Amino acid sequence: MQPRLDIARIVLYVVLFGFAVVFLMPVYVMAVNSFKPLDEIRTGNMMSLPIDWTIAPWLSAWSTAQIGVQPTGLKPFFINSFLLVIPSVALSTLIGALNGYILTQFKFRGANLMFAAMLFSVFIPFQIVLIPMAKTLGFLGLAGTVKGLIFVNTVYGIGFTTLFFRNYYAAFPTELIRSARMDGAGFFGVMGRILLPNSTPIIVVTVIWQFTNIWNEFLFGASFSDFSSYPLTVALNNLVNSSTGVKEYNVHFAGAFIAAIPTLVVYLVSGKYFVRGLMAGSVKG
Amino acid sequence: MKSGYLPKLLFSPSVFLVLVCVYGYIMFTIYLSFTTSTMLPTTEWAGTAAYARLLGLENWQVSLSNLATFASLYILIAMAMGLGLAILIDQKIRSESLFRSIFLYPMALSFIVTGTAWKWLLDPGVGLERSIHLLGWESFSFTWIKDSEMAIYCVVIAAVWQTSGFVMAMFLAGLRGVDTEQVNAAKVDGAKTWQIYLRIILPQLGPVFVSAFVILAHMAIKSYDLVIALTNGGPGRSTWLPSVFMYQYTFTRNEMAVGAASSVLMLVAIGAVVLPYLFSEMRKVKNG
Amino acid sequence: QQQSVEVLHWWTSGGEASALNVLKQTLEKQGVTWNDMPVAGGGGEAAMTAVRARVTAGNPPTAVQLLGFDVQDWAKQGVLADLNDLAAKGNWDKVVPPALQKFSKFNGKWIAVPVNLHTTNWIWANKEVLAKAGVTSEPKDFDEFIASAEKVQKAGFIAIAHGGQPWQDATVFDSVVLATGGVDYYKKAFIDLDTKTLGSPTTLKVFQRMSQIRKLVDKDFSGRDWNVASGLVISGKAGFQIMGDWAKGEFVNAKKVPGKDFNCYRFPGTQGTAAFNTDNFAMFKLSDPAKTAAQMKMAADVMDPSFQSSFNVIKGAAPARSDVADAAFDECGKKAIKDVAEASKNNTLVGSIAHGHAVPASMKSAFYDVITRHFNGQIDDKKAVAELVSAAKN
Amino acid sequence: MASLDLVNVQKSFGPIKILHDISIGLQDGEFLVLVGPSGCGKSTLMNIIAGLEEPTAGSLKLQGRDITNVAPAERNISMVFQSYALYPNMTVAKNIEFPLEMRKVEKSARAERVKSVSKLLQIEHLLDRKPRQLSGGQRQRVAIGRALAREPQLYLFDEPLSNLDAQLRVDMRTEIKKLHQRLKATIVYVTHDQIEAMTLATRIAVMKGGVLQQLGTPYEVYNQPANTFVASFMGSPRMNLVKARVSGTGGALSLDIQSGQGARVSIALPPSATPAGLQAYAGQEVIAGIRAEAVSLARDGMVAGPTHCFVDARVEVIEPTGADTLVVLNLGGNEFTVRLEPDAPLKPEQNARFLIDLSKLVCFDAKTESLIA
Amino acid sequence: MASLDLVNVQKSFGPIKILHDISIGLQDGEFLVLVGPSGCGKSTLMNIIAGLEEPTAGSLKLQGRDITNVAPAERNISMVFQSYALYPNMTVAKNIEFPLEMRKVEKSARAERVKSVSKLLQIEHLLDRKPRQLSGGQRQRVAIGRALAREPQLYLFDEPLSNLDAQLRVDMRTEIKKLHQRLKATIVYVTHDQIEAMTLATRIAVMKGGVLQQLGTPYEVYNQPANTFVASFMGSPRMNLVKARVSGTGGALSLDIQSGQGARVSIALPPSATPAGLQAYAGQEVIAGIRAEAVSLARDGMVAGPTHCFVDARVEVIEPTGADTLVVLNLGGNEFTVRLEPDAPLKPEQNARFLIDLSKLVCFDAKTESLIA
Ligand SMILES: Nc1ncnc2c1ncn2[C@@H]1O[C@H](COP(=O)(O)OP(=O)(O)OP(=O)(O)O)[C@@H](O)[C@H]1O
Ligand SMILES: Nc1ncnc2c1ncn2[C@@H]1O[C@H](COP(=O)(O)OP(=O)(O)OP(=O)(O)O)[C@@H](O)[C@H]1O
Ligand SMILES: [Mg+2]
Ligand SMILES: [Mg+2]
Repeated sequence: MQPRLDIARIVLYVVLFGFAVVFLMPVYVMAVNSFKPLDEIRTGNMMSLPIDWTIAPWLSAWSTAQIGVQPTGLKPFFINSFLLVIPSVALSTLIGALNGYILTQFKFRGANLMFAAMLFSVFIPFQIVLIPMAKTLGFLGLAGTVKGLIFVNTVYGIGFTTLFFRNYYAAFPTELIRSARMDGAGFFGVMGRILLPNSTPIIVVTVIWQFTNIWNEFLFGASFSDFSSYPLTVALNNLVNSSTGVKEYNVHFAGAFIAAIPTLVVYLVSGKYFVRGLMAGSVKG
Repeated sequence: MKSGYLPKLLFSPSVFLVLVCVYGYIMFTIYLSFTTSTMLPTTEWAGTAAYARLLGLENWQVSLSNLATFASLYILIAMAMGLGLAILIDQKIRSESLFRSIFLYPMALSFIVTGTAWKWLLDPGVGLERSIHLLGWESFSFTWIKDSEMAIYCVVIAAVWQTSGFVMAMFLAGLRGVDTEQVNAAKVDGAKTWQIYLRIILPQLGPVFVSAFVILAHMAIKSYDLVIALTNGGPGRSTWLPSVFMYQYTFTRNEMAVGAASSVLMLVAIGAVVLPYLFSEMRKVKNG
Repeated sequence: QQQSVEVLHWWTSGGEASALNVLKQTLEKQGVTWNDMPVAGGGGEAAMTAVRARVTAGNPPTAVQLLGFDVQDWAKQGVLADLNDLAAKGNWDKVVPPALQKFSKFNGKWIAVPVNLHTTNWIWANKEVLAKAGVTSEPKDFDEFIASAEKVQKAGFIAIAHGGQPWQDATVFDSVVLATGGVDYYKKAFIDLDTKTLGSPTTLKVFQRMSQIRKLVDKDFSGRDWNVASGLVISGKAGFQIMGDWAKGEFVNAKKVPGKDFNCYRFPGTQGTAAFNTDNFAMFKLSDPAKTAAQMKMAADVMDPSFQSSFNVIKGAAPARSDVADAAFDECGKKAIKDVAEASKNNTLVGSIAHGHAVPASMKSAFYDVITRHFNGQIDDKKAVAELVSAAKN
Repeated sequence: MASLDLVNVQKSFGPIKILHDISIGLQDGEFLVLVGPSGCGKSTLMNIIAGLEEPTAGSLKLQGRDITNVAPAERNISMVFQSYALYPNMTVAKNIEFPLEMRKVEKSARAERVKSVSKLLQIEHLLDRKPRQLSGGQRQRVAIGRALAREPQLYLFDEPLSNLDAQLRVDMRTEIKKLHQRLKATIVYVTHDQIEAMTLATRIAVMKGGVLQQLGTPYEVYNQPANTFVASFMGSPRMNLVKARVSGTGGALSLDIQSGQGARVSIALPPSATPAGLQAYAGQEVIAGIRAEAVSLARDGMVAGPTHCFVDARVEVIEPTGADTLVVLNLGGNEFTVRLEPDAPLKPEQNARFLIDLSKLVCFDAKTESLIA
Repeated sequence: MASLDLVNVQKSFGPIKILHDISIGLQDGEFLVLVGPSGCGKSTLMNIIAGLEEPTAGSLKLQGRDITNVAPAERNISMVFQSYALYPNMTVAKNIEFPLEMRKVEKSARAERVKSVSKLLQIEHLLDRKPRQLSGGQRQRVAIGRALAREPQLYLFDEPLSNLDAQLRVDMRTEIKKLHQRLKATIVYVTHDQIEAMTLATRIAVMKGGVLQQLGTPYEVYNQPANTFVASFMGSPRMNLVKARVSGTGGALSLDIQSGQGARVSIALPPSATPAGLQAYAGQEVIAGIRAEAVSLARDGMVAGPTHCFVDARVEVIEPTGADTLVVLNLGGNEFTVRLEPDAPLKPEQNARFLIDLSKLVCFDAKTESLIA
């Protein structure tokens, strides 16, 4: 039903619009300043539009800004981040879905306790695992490799992904699963054909969460990788956080945008999978 | 359903990893907190010295009381905002995806950089206050970030800005999982839109509330980048949080034992606050 | 086997990196590959975390940029290499100022190589602003400085551009301590941590002076980055900034010429003394002999005078060796080299409190706590003294 | 209670037209039963009346007020959903109470009402359960209870008794009938149960493929079906429809039933049982319809009355249903189902003589398939 | 196909006992219809057979193999769920194909099967839709289609036709019957429809409150109900049960029907229609049961046969259902429903004479309510 436009809806739009403006404010600041020459930032108003538009900061952030000794820009680090993020997100999401399925559909002793343990694990501060994890990675021979980073990010993602899926599946209509089991679907049949295809919203949420977190993860990236496998955040951090040198804010902002592009794309693309009325009509009662 | 060995088998790697990489390491940290470790872990036993030192540190007390303020406000506001936005977005609005993306995008940006933008925005000399002055409202004053009493609220604002979009996404996913037929029934039963949400939809979102709470609580406890980028703990020490404390003492001040002790105390505190709540919620999920 | 070094550092801004690139090229000419491992963030906080992870994993980098006491701390862990053979060959004990050696040697062994020598007791002044405010001459002592600053303030400018971050507060503190108590007091109180000296009226005076400076700072100082503060001076909004010699980069970058657009001078009352900080490349113990060989080449190259010169011209600091010609340096650089040489000779070259060259990191941070809280008006002068004393006792 | 008018209501889902120009006018207090094959659009029509779907065209009036654009909550309608649509988070009691609470009925009055409704529906012992813990029939009763809790202007019931056992179904049917009489409620009711339709309705609307076929009293629909669809849809077993040729003229027509291969059967129509319109069809083909119960087994020595006639037919299949026996005959090559007493002395493959009550005969145009009256 | 044995199956949900000691043995190729009031445990029993719920006690055997602990997927059983349980993410075609795919049936064979099943169920035009785009009856047919796609050892149908219209229902019933005959499939079927139960079953199991009341052929259950519950549950309208006192001795017993206030009615029982066990009840009270169709309107000049008797009664309510007319009589103060021809010449409040077929009479112990045979 296409709702008509009445007072209530006008208010609705005004409120949404207001929030949107507030939400966009910081990014507005970043955007306008990323198009200003450095002098203009130094002397001008940070909220005003550039007088002298330039895309030089963007070009610089992309390909010539100083990340290490070489002026490489952020470009080379994209690949690393993708190599890291895609497997980590896929793995942790899959494990989360699996755990959620097991925890909701199979009752065995200690299951709830284990779930609580996983849940609680999301609260541990990462700095406390840093040293022992470094030892572990060294022991496994994964220190300084992308594989090692994938391992770490997956392990510490399990808590969240399990939480998301378990809570989603807790409300899943049992009849569907029963029916599938009758139809001969085994453990993986039920999961792959019934649960996962009906989990789109929670998969979207989980992927957004994991993607963002791992993409933006810095501590592990800086500690457990070497230059050839540096993820993008470490590069961005190097670009932005140089200690005693000149701060090129315009380049920093442009770099931040560039670094955020994949995440933003994920949001935009995944957004449309929030479909309404997923279950309508599948079961009675 | 009865479980064969397959589910257990598939579940066990996760259990193993969590037990080792979380609880094993927590044990290690507990052990560290009783040693004289400074720069790297040592095995020299020091009893409760680290705890004694920790409890005497004013920085720690400041951090704790800041956390109490920050976490409670942040969780409450972000939850309310997330839910509110999700409900607004759920009204079959035009350009839903645009609004959704606008509310969600702050998650995409790392605080390493957005911190600078926020710092400028909140800075009275260059940001919001000045812009509003330029617009003619001279008496407008917004100097929280420079005020050691109020700076913590700036951290709350920035944190809410960053995560409420994600909370919105979680609620939206939940809202859209509810069977439309039930909503139809409620409409016929005479429920107004807000009543449908309050009585039919939200009660079915119990698990989403748990997820959102865990997410927010975890963010509150782990917020580090945010504070560092926004205020770097200042003015003075007025926006220190335990995460800053732990990091500082463990890695910058080379007092690893104290850092470990603070982690242990934090974990105990989190356990005391979160676990009973989680268990009660989980029971609800199971029975309700 | 290809020789290679892996260098962990946080010099990722344009100037710093191109300075370091000199070293890279030098090494590559000798057939040594350079594996970069930059980790920026704060004063190397993230980098320190990364080093810990690397060392724990049993995979330390060849060389790590370290500051002040961190070198000593790492040396205590027994993970650093012995450079004494090289040092003997290069005569390092002679050419490196003793104050610096204290940080590059442990138990009589060279374990790290100093790259530069920054000093912190500088004032940067916008000539035009000062002229407008009627300040014509360089202030000779603290009170004169305050008077000049007040003039600037009266003229409608920000007197002192400052960024309210703990390390910046402490940087100002360095200068004020030197100006107020002199080198002996500085050493006794802040290096030897003599509690009697720390609790003396001189310290109270230091804090009173800090309060005076606090009044000359604009109200929005808190949280501001140091280079934004520099920007205020550069753009003519403020008269002075108290900051280490790396600030010069900002001025030069904004096409300002030393002596013409801006002035650099020692903090009034500290001429002849200098609070320094120095970056070292600490050399870690490696198991692979090929790597060790490359490591030695790198250490030798760092200590090479021509490298020291070309690096520090770009970096804006003085060379860590006292025998490097100042021909390539600009006016401020020349002054720095001269001042450092003089101070070193007079034994008035002291480690900076603010930059961890006076006391180890944990104590430094405790000092920060007091200085910052005082500067933000959370404790008064007297309380600050008392807290400083109690911090030193722990 | 209220009158309800549907005016040219249409509904399409995308390109598919589900409802074509439905116009129905209901008086205050009428009980309309909607019947039609599965998927013909009954639930869609109910949804439109409830305001849950917007009609693609047309309008609705409740008690004279145009409600086409009124929100469901403001229509004052109760509805039982085919899919129940119980609130999973609420107990049975809460489910029933919910519509009252929404209308701000006082607490004690609500409790009262829940009690009486649940007693009526025999679900008192389930009040504290969640829907998930109920059997199919129990869920359905809760859904009914939720609708009955209020006293709205209009009740909509979408197959409310489909999952109940026969006894309960009769009980519930009676309760709904009583409710209707007591409250003088206007009710729209979808069912697939013929008996429900016949006993409850003041009028029946027969639909097919989104088109209204007939709107009339149960008697009209059963005895004067507007077309062959209605004729065969209403009644079980379905009405026997056979092609026949009208012969004779003037007062005395007769029907010759076409024989595929079987013997040709001719039935003389008594003038009193001949529809006036049939005269025009003399010499043409029509479709003759005779209900299974209009045929009985002729006993020895019986004499045909003025509106009866005898036919001989061969027994093909015998199906005892307990209360009667359904017998499929071969009548002039056509299958012909008749309903006889349970102990009718017949065997498959035997020939027998049957008595047809011609007053129950209806004829349809062979092309348009509409009733010849 | 396979035999199925339930041995002392019990089920409790928490403290509530839902099934009490159910034992049923089915031969290969039997068609068992489960009937019973809503909530009596039929679906629960089906779930246990399917392996979706674990019995609290007891065991199950399929073709002699103990399957109590076998996973549903390995039982080789197909099931139609009362609540449909269609997969919302799959189209109709995919829903039907799913069980085949799970059993690794070849692609072309699957397509074949989907085609034939959907043709059978008249849902060919819906194959590309998602469940949410279907009407109630269409969903139900898809659910049936999914079960029919395979040819398992056992089919379970839980009220599969409840949302279909009468015609379709008859069609589907016939299809299921054919299927049963063709495949010699063993089937367990839950229904509330008496006709379905009577026409489909080889045996009927009547349950009440989780207890099995009778297991027998449709004829037995209808004509020799094990107790008053079965008697009144099966058949619509329900069997008339009246308290009566047995009088007389030896070969000639008679029943005196208690009169509340009405006239006392005495019915002499012919020896051929007297259950042997009734002798023992002489002088005691029993419950007499007579079906509505065992009574007919006496015509003038009729003479009672050897197993018939006449009674006089007052007409209270007349309810025409189209095919017949149900008439409620006052017989000796008891309500008594009889089924007459549609045009029975009766009016409410009149007195009339009726003929009872005593060969259909059954008697129950007044206390235990079980059949006296
Ligand atoms: N999870 C449960 N917890 C408690 N009671 C339950 C649960 N599931 C079912 N019941 C109860 O068990 C009884 C039997 O349920 P079942 O679904 O087997 O009935 P049924 O015979 O199929 O009824 P219907 O004909 O109405 O579908 C019902 O009274 C029901 O309320
Ligand atoms: N969302 C939809 N999109 C497309 N077609 C739909 C949709 N909803 C319903 N239909 C179709 O509209 C037709 C009418 O559906 P409706 O539910 O009104 O049937 P019904 O008469 O209630 O049938 P039943 O007796 O089986 O419940 C059906 O053919 C159905 O497939
Ligand atoms: Mg329908
Ligand atoms: Mg059931």
